[in-house]
Parts: sequence; C-alpha cells; structure tokens
Amino acid sequence: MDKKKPKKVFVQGAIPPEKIANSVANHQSKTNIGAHSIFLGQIRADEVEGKTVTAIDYTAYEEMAENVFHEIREAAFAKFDITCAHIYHSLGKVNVGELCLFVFTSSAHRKIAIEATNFFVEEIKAKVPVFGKEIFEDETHQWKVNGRHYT
Amino acid sequence: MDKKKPKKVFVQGAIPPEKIANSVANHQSKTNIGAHSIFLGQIRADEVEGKTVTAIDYTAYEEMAENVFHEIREAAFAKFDITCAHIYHSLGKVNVGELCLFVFTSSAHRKIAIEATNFFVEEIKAKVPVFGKEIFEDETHQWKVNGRHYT
Amino acid sequence: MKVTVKYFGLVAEAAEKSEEVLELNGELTAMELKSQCLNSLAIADKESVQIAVNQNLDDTITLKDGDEVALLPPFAGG
Amino acid sequence: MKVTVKYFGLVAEAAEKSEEVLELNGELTAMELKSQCLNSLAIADKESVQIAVNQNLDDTITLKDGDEVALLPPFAGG
Repeated sequence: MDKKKPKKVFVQGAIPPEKIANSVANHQSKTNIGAHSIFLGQIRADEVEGKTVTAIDYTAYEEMAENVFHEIREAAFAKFDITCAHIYHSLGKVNVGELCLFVFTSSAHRKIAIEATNFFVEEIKAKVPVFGKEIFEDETHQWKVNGRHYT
Repeated sequence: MDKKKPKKVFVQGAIPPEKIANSVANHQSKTNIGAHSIFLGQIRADEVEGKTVTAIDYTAYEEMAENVFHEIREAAFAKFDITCAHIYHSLGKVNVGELCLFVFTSSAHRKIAIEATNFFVEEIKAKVPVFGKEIFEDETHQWKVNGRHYT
Repeated sequence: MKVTVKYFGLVAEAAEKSEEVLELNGELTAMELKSQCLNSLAIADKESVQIAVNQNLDDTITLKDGDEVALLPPFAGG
Repeated sequence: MKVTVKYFGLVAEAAEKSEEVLELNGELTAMELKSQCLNSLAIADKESVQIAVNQNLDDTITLKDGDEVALLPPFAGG
C-alpha cells in the first residue's frame, strides 16, 4: 500500500518553494482529488530582549522522529479519508524567511483535506523529537520551545 | 494600504502549480510571517450517471464577483490578524486534474493563517457569482452546484 | 424605463442570450421581473435562481430606470 | 549492564556530549537514570526534559542491558 510506505520526512536545510509546485504537479494525474490543503512553516525574525532571530538550527532524534512521523501518518489515514499526505521537515540551519515545514494533504473533499492538515501540524509540534536553536544576529542563541512563541 | 488594494482574482484557464511556488517565494522577505496556509481546488473526474467529467468551464458575473472577492478580503482582514491574503480563481475551461482555486494566507501564527484560509474558501463558495459547466467525455454537460458534490 | 438584464450559466443557456435591454412600464420589483424573465424558460428549479439589482441580491427592491439586473443560477465557485 | 545514552538540544549542549555508554550496577528506572544524568548539568528546567527508552517516553520503565536511552528537551518542530 502506497500510503503505508514509510517515507523520509527530513530534508537538509530549507525547503525550497519549488518543492511545493512539484508536489502539486505530481498530483494532477490523481483525478479523484478535489482539494489540496497545504501548511508551510516559515522562520520568523522574532525579537527576544532586543536581539533578533536570524536562523534556526534544527536537530532531531532522527530514528525516533521518523518513526513518530510514520505513526502520525498512519493515524491520519485511519482518521481521515485522504488520498495522499506528504510531510517534509528541515534539519540543520534554516534562515529567517525560509521554510522549515511543508505539510500537504489531498482529498476528494475540502473539509477532509483541511482537517487532516491541521491534525498533522498539531501532532508534529506535540510529538516529534525535533529541537531548534534560535540563532541571533550576534551569534548567541536560545533554545526554541513549542508553545512559547508559536501558538 | 497594500491589504486594501483591490486585486484581480480571476485568471484565464487553469492555475499553474508554479504560481504557488512564486507566491510563496514572494513572501520570504516578509520576516514577520511564521505560517502560510494554502487551499487548492482541483477538478475531479466525477462520475454522474455513468459519464465522467473531463473539464469545468467557468463563467462569472465578473464585476460583481470581483467586488464580492474584495468584500471577503476586507472581512478577513478585519476578522483575522493576517499579514497577507491572495486569491486566484479560474475562468474558462479547466481540465480534470488542473487547479481552479488558489487561496493563500499568511500570519505570524499558524492557527490564524489556517482559520483565515478556511474562511476564504467557505465565503467564496457561498457568495461569489461563479458558474461551472461540467463537461463530460461525450461533450454533453451539466451545471455544477456548490454543496451538491463538493462538501 | 429601461433596465439591462444579464443572464448567466444555465439561465443564459435556457434563454439563449447573455444580455438584453428591457423597456418596462410601471412599477416592478426585482422578484416580479425575475418571474417574468424565467416564466417561459425551461429551468427545473426556478427557486434556486437569484436576482441581483446593481449587484445587490435583495429581490424586494423596486426597479428604476438604468438598473443593471442579473439572473444568477446557483453558485459553483471554488 | 550497559546502556547507551543520547543527549539532544540544550541537554547535549549542557552535557557537552551527544552520546555515551554507561555501565550501570543494579536495577534502575528511566526516571532514576534521568535524575542521575541531569544532576550535575546547568539546566534551568529539568522537569521539561523527557527520557525515552528505546524510543518509548514511559519513564517508569526499568532499564535493561543494551537499552538506548535518550534525554529530550522540549520539542520545537514545525
């Protein structure tokens, strides 16, 4: 089953916008699809005590993270009548303005695709062991925590 | 105000996937954005009494439609703390597998972007005078009605 | 008085026209004009057709000279 | 018995290492090992660090020879 095949989620560095166009183009032959829902996470130039974030350096407990991504996929396919689902997450340094997360689900019907994308985004933030070092312009850093800025 | 400027929503024919990549790339300099939410409508090969849809030919009461799109934008900016919002809708013939609607919103925070995109999609379907002729493989047709297949 | 009537989608198909200018005598509401225009047309669900007067969907409006009226079948955008 | 301990994010930074193999004597739960590993580290919020044993976040597990243990600071994916 295509949908059950484990897929590699992590990509090195930022996710290029062309990847989104390519992913969409690859689904134009699937004529049972009526709706695509896409979520993109972009690195914000947050200010913390007068210093500005210039990049986030992502690391992960990779083996566990890939397994958790896979479990989230399985749960999503059990819960929602989606045709396809793709997730990509950056590892390594991603600069401000660049993309670090790309979630893409497709379904015959819009509400299903939209709900499935939301499910993926919330599950990823809550359950995947990914760590983010926010790097400031002066080369100092702090560790990002989900829910602190990003709600 | 950039956000208040009326923008042309209608495009002739299908929306190419590259348009999505270009739109995303154009927002990488806006470093207060943390999340993009995108919805894409794709033409489905629906079967109706044994015949298969091969394309939808869209027409609109264009002047009214552009005004309604503008009102929906104003309402969205009043309701949600979004940075940007873009909508594109096809006119003319769009083949099965091609894209007819592209909604793109951006915000500092993911929930706002996601809710704003949902708002746009629901409002567009309910309020914009766009008409769709579903063309079957044998050249016959029927008129599409929102809510009949597309819920 | 003159009003311009625009036809869209399945209404335009049934009417075999997309626009016409009508010469009206006396007071007429949007709803009355809609009935008059749809009366002779082969449309299964006339209830589902909305009428806009100068882009306003209120069908209780009384028409006046120069109005642009549109007969709109169910919306199918998105 | 031996367990491999992996350190991530701010825990790896504070520990100045990403992995080590520990030789343990006697029975130890995941929670006890976590306390032992974090004890000497300069980490403000030790409560927020989770421990996974063979990718399982249950910290009541009793460790056994060959386990892979990971010390995980708050997640920041997405």
